[in-house]
Amino acid sequence: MMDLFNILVTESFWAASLRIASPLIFGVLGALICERAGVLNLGIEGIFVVGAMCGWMAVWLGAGLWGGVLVAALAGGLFGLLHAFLTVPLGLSQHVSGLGITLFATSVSYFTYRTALPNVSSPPRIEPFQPMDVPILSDLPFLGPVLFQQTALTWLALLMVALVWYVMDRTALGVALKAVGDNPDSVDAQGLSVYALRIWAIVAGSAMMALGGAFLTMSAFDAFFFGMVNGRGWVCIALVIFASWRPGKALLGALLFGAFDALQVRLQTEMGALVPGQVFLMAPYILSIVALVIAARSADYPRALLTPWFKGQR
Amino acid sequence: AEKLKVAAIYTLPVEQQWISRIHKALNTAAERGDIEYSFSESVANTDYERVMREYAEQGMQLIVGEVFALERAARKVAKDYPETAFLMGSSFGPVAPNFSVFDNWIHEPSYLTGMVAGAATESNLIGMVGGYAIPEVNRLMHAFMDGARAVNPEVKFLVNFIDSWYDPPKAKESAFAMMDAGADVMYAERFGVSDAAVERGIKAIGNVIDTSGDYPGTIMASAIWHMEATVDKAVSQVAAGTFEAADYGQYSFMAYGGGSLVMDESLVDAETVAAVKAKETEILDGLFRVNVNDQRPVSDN
Amino acid sequence: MIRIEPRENPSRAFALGIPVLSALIALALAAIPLLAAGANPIAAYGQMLKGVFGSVFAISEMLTRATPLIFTGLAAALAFRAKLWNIGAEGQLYLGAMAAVAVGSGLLDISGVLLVPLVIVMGAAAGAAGMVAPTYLKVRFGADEVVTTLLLNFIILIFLQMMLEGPLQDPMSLGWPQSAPILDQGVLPPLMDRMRVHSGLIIGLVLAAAAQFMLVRSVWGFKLRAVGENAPAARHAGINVNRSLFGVAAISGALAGLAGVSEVAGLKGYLTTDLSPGFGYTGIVVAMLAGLSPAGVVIAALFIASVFVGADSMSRAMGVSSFLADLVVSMSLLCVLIGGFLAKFRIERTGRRGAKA
Amino acid sequence: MTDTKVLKLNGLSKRFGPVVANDDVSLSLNRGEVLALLGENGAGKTTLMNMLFGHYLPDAGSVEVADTQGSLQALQLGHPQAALAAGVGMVHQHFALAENINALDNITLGSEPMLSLRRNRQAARAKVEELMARSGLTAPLDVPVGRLSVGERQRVEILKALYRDARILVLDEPTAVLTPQEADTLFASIKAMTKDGLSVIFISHKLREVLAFSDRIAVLRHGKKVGEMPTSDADENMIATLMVGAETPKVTRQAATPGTPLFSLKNVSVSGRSKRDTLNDVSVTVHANEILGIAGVSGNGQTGFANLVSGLAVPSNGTLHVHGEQIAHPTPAAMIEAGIGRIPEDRHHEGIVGAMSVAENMVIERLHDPEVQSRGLMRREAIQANAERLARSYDVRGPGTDAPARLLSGGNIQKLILARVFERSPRVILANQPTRGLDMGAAAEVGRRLLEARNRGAGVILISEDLDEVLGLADRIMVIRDGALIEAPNRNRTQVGLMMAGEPA
Ligand SMILES: Nc1ncnc2c1ncn2[C@@H]1O[C@H](COP(=O)(O)OP(=O)(O)OP(=O)(O)O)[C@@H](O)[C@H]1O
Ligand SMILES: Nc1ncnc2c1ncn2[C@@H]1O[C@H](COP(=O)(O)OP(=O)(O)OP(=O)(O)O)[C@@H](O)[C@H]1O
Ligand SMILES: [Mg+2]
Ligand SMILES: [Mg+2]
Repeated sequence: MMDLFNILVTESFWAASLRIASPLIFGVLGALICERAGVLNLGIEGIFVVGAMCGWMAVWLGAGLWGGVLVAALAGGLFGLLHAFLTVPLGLSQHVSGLGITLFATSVSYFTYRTALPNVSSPPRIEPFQPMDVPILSDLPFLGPVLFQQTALTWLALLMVALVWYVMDRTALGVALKAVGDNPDSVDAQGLSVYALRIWAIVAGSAMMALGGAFLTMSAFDAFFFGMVNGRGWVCIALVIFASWRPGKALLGALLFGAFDALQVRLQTEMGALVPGQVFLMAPYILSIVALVIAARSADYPRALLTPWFKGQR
Repeated sequence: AEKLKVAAIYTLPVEQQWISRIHKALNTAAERGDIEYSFSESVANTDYERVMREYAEQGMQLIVGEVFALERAARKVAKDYPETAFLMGSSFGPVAPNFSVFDNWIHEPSYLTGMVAGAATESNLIGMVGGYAIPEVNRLMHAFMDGARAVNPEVKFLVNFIDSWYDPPKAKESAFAMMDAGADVMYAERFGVSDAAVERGIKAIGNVIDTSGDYPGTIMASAIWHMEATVDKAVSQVAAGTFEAADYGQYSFMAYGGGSLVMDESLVDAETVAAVKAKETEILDGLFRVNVNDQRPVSDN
Repeated sequence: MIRIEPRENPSRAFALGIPVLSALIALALAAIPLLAAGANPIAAYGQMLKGVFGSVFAISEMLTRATPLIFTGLAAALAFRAKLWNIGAEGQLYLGAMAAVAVGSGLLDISGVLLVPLVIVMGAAAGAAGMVAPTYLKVRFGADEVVTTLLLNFIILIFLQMMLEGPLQDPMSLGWPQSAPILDQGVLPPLMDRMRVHSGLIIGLVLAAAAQFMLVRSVWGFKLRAVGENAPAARHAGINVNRSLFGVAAISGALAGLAGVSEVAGLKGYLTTDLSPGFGYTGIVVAMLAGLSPAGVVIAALFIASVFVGADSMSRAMGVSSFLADLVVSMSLLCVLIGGFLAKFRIERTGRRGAKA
Repeated sequence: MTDTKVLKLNGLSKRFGPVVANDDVSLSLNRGEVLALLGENGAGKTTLMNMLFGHYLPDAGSVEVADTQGSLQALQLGHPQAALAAGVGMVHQHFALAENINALDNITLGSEPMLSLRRNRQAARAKVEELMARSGLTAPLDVPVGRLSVGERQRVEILKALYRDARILVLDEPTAVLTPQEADTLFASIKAMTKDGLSVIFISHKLREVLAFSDRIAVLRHGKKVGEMPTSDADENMIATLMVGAETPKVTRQAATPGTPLFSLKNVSVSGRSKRDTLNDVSVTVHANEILGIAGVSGNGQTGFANLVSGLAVPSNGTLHVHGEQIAHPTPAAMIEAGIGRIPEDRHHEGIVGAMSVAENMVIERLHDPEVQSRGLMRREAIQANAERLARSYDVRGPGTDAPARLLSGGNIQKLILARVFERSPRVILANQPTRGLDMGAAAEVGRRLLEARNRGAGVILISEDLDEVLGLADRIMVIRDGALIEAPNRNRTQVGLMMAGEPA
């Protein structure tokens, strides 16, 4: 118990939590945007891969770090557009389309990577985002190391939380997005296009998801590996429900998951001899389910989630 | 002479450290003009048997791969294609007439890198991040730990497995956690660990591949696996028509050039360098045998 | 502006022709990655056909690949019919496999007549438990089953690793995380000499037929459909919605568990952590392609298996990256989805302003 | 009244597959006029208005709308945006409100620039408040719409249209869910606004309000316009005849003597999640040969009461007896078993499984009946025969008994449910808003069936917001308010209406 306490008060633990949470923040915000508009995007896992691969490849080809971020977002948006096309005007099953996009995006990324680099035995590396050492702030006790030694992409993630919150809560666009996910007819009757709103929401959300992937290859690491997304996208799908589709809670959920994960590593190292290591690996997932069970009753779903809408039909 | 047709079947992408060594040896042979090389990577175990049969049907003369998860099935296939030579990473023995086995027996250089690490640690705490706790990994970790304890009886270890072959960000986080707990030398079994070491400015020990070029000033020593000895031996035997079922494991030993130690002598103190070299000679001369222990290693506390 | 109108009387040939056509279009699209990798597409298609139908071996391999997909496809199809979104077939598959090796690999040394059914029943029961638990969380707490079943996949996989390093580990495995093999008398017998296709396929086909019959003809199927299509109305009409949900959850989980049994007792013999290359997830795709019809699941599973086995074999013959196989499968899936849509609806272009007279 | 035209529909036609919903319909509207659009269920009223508003694209025809100067301009079809810009506002038959955002946001939705980062909420609020003051239609602006009552939602819908400066307001069955008083207030407000030049088309099945509030009447039948006249020239009979092409028989209730108690509640409370499904200490007895009418403003506990009788809600205290036997654990199955037939309020969501066939929906409440199943298998021939028979005797019309039930029109769905319920000769019948949204013919049919059941000895509980319906059918009237049931002292329309609104009788 003393150990646990010691871990929880260290700065490096919280810095690690935020670092681990960063890609999840992008992912859960992306999922949030799509689902607020009424469309489940199970393509997220594949879109993470695309973001990781394209962002990294762009930097490797000389596009520069921010160029890579942009390329990742565009690539994610492109796959989002495909999902949007299948699920919005065509109204196909969102589950299947999403899983199809995941398979498609993953295999396109892998195939492209291998075709471009047929004979590497160790993946080429790029110069990734470095922790930003903000002169005075970084030296603040506690907060300094936790917040001010993160990379620019972590800051972008936090900025995105604020931005998504602002758009959802304070702008006409946000209101329309929420409305289209609750009752598309309400939007249609006010002369707005249900299709356009949903399509753009999915594109934007997918671009956001791709940034989560890009974080992995451009900030958390400096090269692309097969399989490195490792289920992070799926975790976001769980977190968005935990977050009741609210950006602030999404941040909280991602941080909690990050903290569980950071804790898990530390506990496994310390107590690995007493308990099988897997117990700790499971912990973040089990705790997510527990959190969901606690939060479930209060979660109010976007009512139109999973339901396609066609103009002029009832 | 006619080029030998060789196929390899990997269950993971060729970037995976272990596989990359086989891939490299085969590519070298292909470049030399000895063989015509094709491969399938990321083959699911479910599909592995089919791929073996397909290659055998295509008339491949030598098939290389790893059959740890399908030892029996693979031997069945070999029996069905007696004309084809099989050289497979395996925990079990060879089967006559055509099924040979190998494994990455680089516990010897691992022991030596352990000596380097044991001498280098000031906190007497060494961190080790692994993928899965499989014998191939456990064995090297134990050899490393034995080496470190041999030079530093005080040393303790933190051990962590991330249950993934490919999650460098996760491996990196594990490494950070160990450094937070006081580890000042890292055993880098996975990609990601050395990166964490670089960021915190501490030293690391490499495994299987030589990454010192990627992390100059960080990697003190690495235990390197060379598949060339194994592959070349098998290729020449198939070409000569003398291929037999045999355990090629020994070709990964240092004595055959299958395992070696690389050391960045600028990072290691002279006394240790000397001790390590002496031990290396002992091993090469057959005077010292490194213990083999396949159990899952755990942290000391 | 476009409008989407249901087709009034799609002809049978049309309804069958469109999916076939879309599969062909998907294959045509596969030329893009082939050309990018510098391979000749025409030769590739030949190799692909050969890889699936070129020999008895090829066909038997395709059937082997299709077998688990029939089980997981049925698992998804039945649950989805009740609008119970079971995304956890992957985890349930492993639960079934774990139970199968737990009882089948030496715990009980009994004759095959008893052992085979026991392995099957235990595997099914374990899979069922894996779906009943999240269903309970849904019914009792309102916890969304998409999320819980998805997360359970991770948990079960980690649990599996733990079991294979612990109680289920084969003492003879030299430390490898794998189970002891199923006893010889517990193995599902192969269907053909020297081929891998095994009697799990027969079980799958029988269950598909049974599921189809039950869904269409039985009171159970009636209730299931009613609950899925409109749960409030079903409840109002006196149908015990929760009981129906638990029932279908158990059956769905059991089917996924049987996929694990079939793989481990029919094919591999023992259990490792990579028994399934995502059969659980592919099962969802199979089920949806089949329009959630059990009979259709069989066809869709054969289709997906053919495309994969064909493309995989082709990638080897053409010397292009083996990731091509998944790429071709995913493209076929997307094209067939769109094709299925076009078979049911037509898209009309309408004038941007005003109406046509 | 001026005679300047503000709207002309010219020869609009629309087909849905084989159904001709509108066939060459022309219509015009004058400034400041209230036009009532009448017709049976499915006559094409909503479709016509949806074409005007741009939801549907006509197959043929055109629309002209007067601009602010008063000259008629062709309207771009198929674009609600264009209709809104031209000053056409529409209040839909089914609410088109997003429940997760508040009324103010619902009202301003689509009127602000989408990509702007700032919103002028003060100005919007001021304008809405001014509109509320002027029209007398008020609603809370800051709570999510999901928490508003139906009446409030209806007013939000109208405010939405007015906010867009609608000069032409289309109201599709705006009073279907309102109490008579609410309806009267609504029409009074609308009438007042026509003085300022607002022109109105409204659709209704309630002839009383049509005759009271409209200036002119247009009647559709099978998609064609079959008549048009000033309201002053019309009377109920004549309109009804125009609508159905024949005279509809009137339903008349003859007095009957109540028999033995069939259903009783003693001090029953139900704790629900909202006011709608909460009951406080309710005691009531329904006898054989009796129709008990429960009047009340929607949201006062009707849902709780209906859930209780349907077996969906469990009483937190009190006892429930059916035919003298106590039912300790009410479930829908137990209630069906006890002989209670239920006609649910929401026929689409609780009454039928739309994706299943008409025949299947007809047996869904008796799956254990050996006539329907044997040894766990459905008896298809018997089910089919049953469906044919019921469809004939209850006049369920539609694409056939094999077709999915969702394809039936609302009226026919209701007939399907009636068939299913009455077929079992239930001892007690719960009819919750049984004629909501039905045309006169269909509504009369429901009334006739309920009376018939009562005459054969059943006890009927009729829950309705339509006071006229309650007055016309019920032998005894109670009013539900705040989850409590109060006996009405007499059958005076005004007095019962006041009781519903919460004023002392
Ligand atoms: N979206 C649609 N798809 C198919 N058919 C439709 C659609 N909308 C309307 N219809 C058809 O058009 C006919 C007219 O329907 P409409 O809703 O206009 O009737 P209505 O006069 O408004 O009836 P009610 O009084 O019940 O509201 C219906 O009988 C129906 O067959
Ligand atoms: N999604 C649909 N697809 C095809 N036809 C439909 C669809 N929805 C409705 N219809 C057709 O519309 C007709 C009328 O539908 P609608 O629901 O408007 O009936 P209604 O008489 O207006 O009932 P309500 O009282 O609910 O308004 C039905 O005959 C039905 O065939
Ligand atoms: Mg209608
Ligand atoms: Mg209507």
